[in-house]
Amino acid sequence: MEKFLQLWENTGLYQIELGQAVMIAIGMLLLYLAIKKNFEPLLLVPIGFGAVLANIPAAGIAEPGGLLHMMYTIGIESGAFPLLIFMGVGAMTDFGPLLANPKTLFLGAAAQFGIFATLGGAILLSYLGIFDFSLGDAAAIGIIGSADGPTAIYVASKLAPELLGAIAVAAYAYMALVPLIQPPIMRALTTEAERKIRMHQQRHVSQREKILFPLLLLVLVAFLLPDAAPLLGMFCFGNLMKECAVVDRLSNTTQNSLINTVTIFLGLAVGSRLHAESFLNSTTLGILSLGIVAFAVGTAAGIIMAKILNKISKEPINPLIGSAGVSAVPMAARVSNKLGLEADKHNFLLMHAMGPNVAGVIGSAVAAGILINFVS
Amino acid sequence: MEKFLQLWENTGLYQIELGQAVMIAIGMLLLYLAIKKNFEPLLLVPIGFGAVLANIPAAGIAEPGGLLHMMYTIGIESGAFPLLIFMGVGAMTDFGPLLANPKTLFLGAAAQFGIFATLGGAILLSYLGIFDFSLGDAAAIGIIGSADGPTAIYVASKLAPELLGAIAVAAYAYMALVPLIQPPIMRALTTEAERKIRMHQQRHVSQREKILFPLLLLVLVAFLLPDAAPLLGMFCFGNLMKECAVVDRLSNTTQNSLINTVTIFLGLAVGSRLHAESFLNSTTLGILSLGIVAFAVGTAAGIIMAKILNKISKEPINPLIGSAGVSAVPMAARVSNKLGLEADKHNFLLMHAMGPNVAGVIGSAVAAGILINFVS
Amino acid sequence: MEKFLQLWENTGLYQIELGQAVMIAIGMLLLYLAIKKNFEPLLLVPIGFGAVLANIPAAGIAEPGGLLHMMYTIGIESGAFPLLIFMGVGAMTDFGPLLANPKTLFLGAAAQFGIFATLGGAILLSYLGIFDFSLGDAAAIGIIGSADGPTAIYVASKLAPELLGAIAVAAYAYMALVPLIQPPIMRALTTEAERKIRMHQQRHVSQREKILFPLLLLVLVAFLLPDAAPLLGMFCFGNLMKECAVVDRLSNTTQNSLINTVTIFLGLAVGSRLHAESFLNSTTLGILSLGIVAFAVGTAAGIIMAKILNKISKEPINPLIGSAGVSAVPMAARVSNKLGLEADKHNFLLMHAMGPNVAGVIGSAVAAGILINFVS
Amino acid sequence: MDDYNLLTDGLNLMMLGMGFVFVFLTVLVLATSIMSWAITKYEKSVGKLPEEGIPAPTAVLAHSKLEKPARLTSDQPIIPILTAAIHKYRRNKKN
Amino acid sequence: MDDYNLLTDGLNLMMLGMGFVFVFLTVLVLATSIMSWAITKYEKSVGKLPEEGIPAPTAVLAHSKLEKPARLTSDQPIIPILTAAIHKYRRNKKN
Amino acid sequence: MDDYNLLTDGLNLMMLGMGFVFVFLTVLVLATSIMSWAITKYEKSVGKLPEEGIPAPTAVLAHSKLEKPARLTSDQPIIPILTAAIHKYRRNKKN
Ligand code: NA
Ligand code: NA
Ligand code: NA
Repeated sequence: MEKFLQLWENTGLYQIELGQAVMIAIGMLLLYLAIKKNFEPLLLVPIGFGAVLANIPAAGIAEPGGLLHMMYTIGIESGAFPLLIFMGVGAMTDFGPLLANPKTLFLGAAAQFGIFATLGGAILLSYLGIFDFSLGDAAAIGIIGSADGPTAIYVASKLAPELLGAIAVAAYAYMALVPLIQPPIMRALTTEAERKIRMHQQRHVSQREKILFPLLLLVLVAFLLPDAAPLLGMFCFGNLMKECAVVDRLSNTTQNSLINTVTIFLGLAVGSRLHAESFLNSTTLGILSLGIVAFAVGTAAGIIMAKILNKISKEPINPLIGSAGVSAVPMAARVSNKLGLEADKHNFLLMHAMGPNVAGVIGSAVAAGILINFVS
Repeated sequence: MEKFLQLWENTGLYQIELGQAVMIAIGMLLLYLAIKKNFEPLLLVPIGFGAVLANIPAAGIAEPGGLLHMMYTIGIESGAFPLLIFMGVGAMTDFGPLLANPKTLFLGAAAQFGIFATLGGAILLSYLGIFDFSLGDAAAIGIIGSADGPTAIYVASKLAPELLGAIAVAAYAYMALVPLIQPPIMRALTTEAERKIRMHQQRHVSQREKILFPLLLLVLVAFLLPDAAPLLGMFCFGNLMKECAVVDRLSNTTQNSLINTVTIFLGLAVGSRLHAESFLNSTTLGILSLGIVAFAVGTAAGIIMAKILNKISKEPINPLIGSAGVSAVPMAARVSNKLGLEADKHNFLLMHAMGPNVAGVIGSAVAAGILINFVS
Repeated sequence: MEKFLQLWENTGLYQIELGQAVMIAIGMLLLYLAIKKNFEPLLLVPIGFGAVLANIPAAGIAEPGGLLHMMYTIGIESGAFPLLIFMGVGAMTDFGPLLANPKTLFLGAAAQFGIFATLGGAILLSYLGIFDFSLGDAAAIGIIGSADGPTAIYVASKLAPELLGAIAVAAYAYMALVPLIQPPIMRALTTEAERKIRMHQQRHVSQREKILFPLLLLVLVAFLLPDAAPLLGMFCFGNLMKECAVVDRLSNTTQNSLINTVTIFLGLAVGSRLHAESFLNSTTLGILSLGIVAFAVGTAAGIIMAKILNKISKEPINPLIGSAGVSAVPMAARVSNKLGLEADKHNFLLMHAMGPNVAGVIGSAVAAGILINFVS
Repeated sequence: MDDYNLLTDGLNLMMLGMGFVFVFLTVLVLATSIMSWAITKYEKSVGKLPEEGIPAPTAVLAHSKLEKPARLTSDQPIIPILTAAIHKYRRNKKN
Repeated sequence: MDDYNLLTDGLNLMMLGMGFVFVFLTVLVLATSIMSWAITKYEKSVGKLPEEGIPAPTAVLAHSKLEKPARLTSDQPIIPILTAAIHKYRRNKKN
Repeated sequence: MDDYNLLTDGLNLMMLGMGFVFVFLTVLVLATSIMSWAITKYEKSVGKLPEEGIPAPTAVLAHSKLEKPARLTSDQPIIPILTAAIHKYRRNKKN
C-alpha cells in the first residue's frame, strides 16, 4: 500500500505544476506549427519534442544525468553543435551568385542593421525600466535579427544562456514566417517600377574563384575579427570541402548524415531549455516582440540599401533583392523572386537574390563576432 | 636481455588466466552463433567481438583509458546508447496494424507477465538460498522477458550493472531462439481449430492517426509513469519523425547511419562487460535459466490472453498472434504467421501479429519504468 | 573610443606573431598540395585547414574551450579516432590476395625495417648531439616509416604528443609522394629481367578463410603482443564485419559516414597541433628528413626481401611487389603495378602487390605495439 | 533488508507491476479508440492529410504551388537544388 | 637516462623490434597456411559458405526458404520492409 | 554598471558594430573583386580548373591517365574498388 502510494506520488499527474503543463502545451504548439504549418520543421520538430520531454514532471530528462541535459552540455554549452551545423551549411552553400556580383555583399551588410537596432531597442526598454536586460541579453536578443539559427544559438549560448530557448524559438519561428513578414514591407518601400527592374544575366564564376573565396574570407576574418573565426572558419571549411572537389566523400557526409545527426541533437538540446521558469515570463514576450522588430528593420534596411546601390551602380539592381540580405536562406531569396514575378511575370530574381542571401550569412557571423568581442 | 624478458612477460601467453581464455572462447562462440547460425548478428557480432577484446590479457581495452571502457561510460552508464537505439527503432516502427486493432494492446500487456513471473521466481530462488539476488538483480533478470534488447540493457545498466553482460547476452540469444522456443508452447496451448481462425481484413489507418498516436502515448507516459518517459519518449520521437513526413532527411539518418553507428558502439560496450569475474559463476547460469522461463511464460500469457479476447470480442482473434506480444520484433510476428500457415495455408497472420508485436515494445517499456521506479 | 581601441587591439592584425603567420602560410601550403597536387586530400585538407584555424591569433580555437582542442582531447589523446579509422580501414580491406599467397607477409615484415632503422638513426643523431630526441621521440619518428596515417598518429599521441603534428604531416605527405620516392629505389635495386618476372595466377580464396583470418590474427595478437591489440583488434573487427556478410548495414556505415566523420574530426584535431612553438624549429626539419629516410629504407628492405624470397621460393616472385610492403595502401601497390607494366606491358602486378600491401599494415601495427610496449 | 522483506517486496512489485501494465495499456486502448473515432469523424468533413507531408506556408507563395517548390524545403537540402537549377538554367541558355 | 643508455636502449629496441616483427609474421604465415589447408580440406567434404552470408535460423521457418525472407533480417531494417509489404498488399487488394 | 553606462555601452556597440560590419564587408568586396579580376586574367593564359577536381599526382603514373584510375583515389574508397576489379578480373578469366 505504501509502495502503491509511492507509485501514485511518482506519477506525473500528482507532481505536475501548472508551468510544466503550459510548457508541454507550448511544445505541442511548436510541433503543430512545424508539422501542419511547415514552420522550419527540421528544427522545430526536435525543439518542440525536446520541450515536451524536458517538462515531463519527475522524469528529469533535462536535468543533470538526463539525456537532453547531456546533449546540452556537450553540444551547446561547448559551442560544438552550432559550429558543426555551420560546417554543414557551408558545404551546402554556393557562393557563385555572390562572386558574380560582389556588390550584393553591401545588402548583406545593411540588413544587419536589424540586429543592432534591436539591440538598441532592448537597451532602451531596459533604461526605461520596462524590462531588465543586461548588455549581453540585449545583444543575444538582437541576434535574432540575423535570421540564422546556428548563429543565434551560438551567440545566445555565450552571452545569455538563460534566454537561449526563447531566442532560438523566436529565430526559427520568424524565419518560417518570412513569407508573411517581408512582403508588406517590401511593397511599402518599393514602387511598381522598381519591382519591375530586370537585372543583367550573371557572369560565369570559375571553379578557382569558388575555391579561393572561402580561403580569402577566412584570412580576412582571421586578421580583422578573430571572435568570428570559429563560426566563419567552420563555414569556410565546409564550403572549401564542397568546392575543392577532391574530398567529395567528406563533403557528402557533412551535408547528410553529419548535419542531420547534429540537427536532431541540437534541436532536442535547445528544446530542453524551454523551462517554465525561464520561458513563462514577460521577458519572453519582450524577446518575441523585439525579434519581429529585428526582422522588419533588417528587411527595410536591406531594401533601402538596394535602392541606394541602384542609384549609384551602373548596372540595374532590383530593390526587391535587398530583403534577401537578412539571410533566412533560401526563404528570403524565394520571397524576392515571388514579388518580382508578381510585378512582371518574366522577371526571375532568384539567382540574383541568392547573392545577398548568402552575404547575409557572412554579415550575421561578422556581427556575432563583434557582439561576442564587445560584451565578453 | 632484461628487456627481452619484459617483452615476454608482457605477452598474453605469459599473463593469461584461465578465466580470460574461457571468456575469449565464449566470445568466439557468440561470433559463431551470430555468423554461422544467424543469431541476431547485428548485435551479437559486436558483443562477441567486444568480449574477445575485453579479455585480452594486459591490453586493458575494457579498463579505464581503454576504448571499450570509454564507450561503456559514455554510452551505457549514461543510458544514451539504448535511448538512441530506441529512437531509431521508433523511426522504423509502423503503428498502423496496432491502430487498426487497438485491442491487441492487451496481448502486449499480457505477455509482460513473463517479466514479473521471472522476477518473482528470482526472488523465490533468493529466499530459498539457492541464489543471492537483490530486488534490483531480480528486476533486471526479469526484464530479459521483455524480449527487447535496448530495454533490457537500459534497465540492467540502472538496476544491476554487474549483471549487464549476462543479461544482454541472454536477451539477444533468446530473441534469436524465438523460432525454436515459441512454437511448442503455441501448439500446446491452442487447438487446430483455433489456429485456423481467420481474422478480418484490417481497416485503413489515416496519416493523421499515425502522427497523433506517438504524441498521445507520450502524454499518457508523461502523466502516468515518468520513469518510462526517457525510453518511450525517444521511441515516440523517432516514430513522429517518420510519420510526420516533413523531416524525412532526419528520419532517414536516424534509421540508417545513426542507429548503425550506435549499434556498433553499444555492442562493443556490452561485450566489454563480459569479464571472467562477473560472468563465469553460477549467477550467469541462473540468469540464463530464468531468462528462458521469462520467454516461455510471456509467450504462454500472450496466447492465453488472446484466447480470452477471442471469447469476449465480436471479431475473431487467432490465438497464435498472442505470442507476438512478447515483442522480439519482427521474429515473433513471423513465427505467428508461420504457424498460421501451417494450419491453413491461406491464413496470413503477419499483419495481424504486428499489432501485438509493437504493443509488446510499449508494454515492456512500461514494465521497465515500473521496475526502475519501484527499485531505485 | 576606449572600446574602439579594444576592438582594434583584439584584431588579428594587432596581435599576430610572426610564427602564427608562418604557420597559417604552412596550412595554406598543405591545402594547396592537397587540392592542386592531390596529396592525400582526404587528410591534408582537414589538417591544413585545422592548422590555419589553430593559428588565428586571439581566436583560441585550439586552446582549452575551443572546438579543435575539444576534438583533440576527445579523439586523439584518448586514441579513439585512430582506432575508429582503423576499424573503417579494416572494413575496406580485402585479405584475399594475402591469403592466396601468405609468403607475402614476409615482405610486409621486411619493409618495417624502415621504422627501426630510422629509430636507430634518430637515436644516433641524439647521441651525436645534433638533435635532442628521447627514446619515445625516436620511436614516434620511426613510425613515419609505417606509411600508415592512423598508426603513426596513434603511436605519436602515446609516445611523443608534442611532435604529433609534424609526424602526421610527414606521414601523409610522404604517402602522397610514394609515386615519386619509390620508383628510383625500385629501379636501382632490380634488373630489367627481374622486373619482367610474371607471377602465377592467384588461387581462389574461400569466404570461410576470409572470415576466419581476422579471428586468427586477433588471437595471435592477443597472445603475443597485447600492446598491438587495440589497433589490430579494431582492424580485425572492421574486416570481420565486412567478410561475415550478415551485418552489411553496420559494415556499410563503418565504411562511409562513420569513417568520413571521424576523418574530418581527426584531420582538424591533428591540424590543431601545428603550433608555431612546436613546429617551427629544427626538430621538425629532423623529423621530415628522418621520415623520408624511413620510407626509402622500408622500400629497399621490401625489395631485397622479395629478391631473397624469389631465390628461395619455387613460385616466381617479382621483386617489384616488395616495395608495396611499406603499406601506403593502395598507392604503393599501384606503383609496383606501374613499374611492372613499364618493363612488360602485359605484366599485371596489382593483385599480387595487394598482398604485401595489406601485410604492411599488419606489420606496422605489430611494430607499433612493440614500440609502445618497450618505451612506455 | 532481510529475506522476508525481499519476498514481500518482490510480491508487491509483481502485482503492482503487472497491474500497472494492464491499467496503462487499458487507458491507452481507450485513448487510442477515442482518438481514432474522433479523427475519422473529423476527416470525413475536412479530408485527410497528404501522406507525403504538408507543403510549406502558402500565404505568399501560393500560386507557385503547381510547381511544388515549397515541398522541397522540408526534407531536402535546398541550396544544392538551387545551385543545380542555376547550372541547368545556364547550360540551357548557352545552347 | 644518460646518452649511453639511450644508445643501448635504441639498439636493443631496433633488434628486438625487427626480430619480433619477423617472429610474429612468421607465426602468422604458418598459422594462415595451416588454416587455409584445413579449410580447403574441410570444404571439399562439406561445401563452401555462401558469399552473401548465412540465412536466419531455419528450424521452424524452414519451407519459406525459397522466398528468402529470413535473409532480410540480418542486414536490412525489417519493419519498413514489412510496412512496404503491407502497403503493397493493400494496394493490390484495392485494384 | 548603472543604467546610464548601459545606455552608452549600447549606443557604442550599435555604432561600432554596424560600422565594423560595413568596413568588413567593404574590404571583402574589394578583396573579392581583386581576386576575381586576378583569377580571370590568370585563367586566360593558363586555363581553368576542371570542375570535378584535380587528378592524383602524375609524375610516375602518367600514362595511365587515360583510364582515369587516379581520380578514384580522392573521393571513393579505393580498396573496395580494387576488390571489385579483382573479382571482375577473375570472373572474366573463368568464363
Ligand atoms: Na543574416
Ligand atoms: Na516486450
Ligand atoms: Na606499413
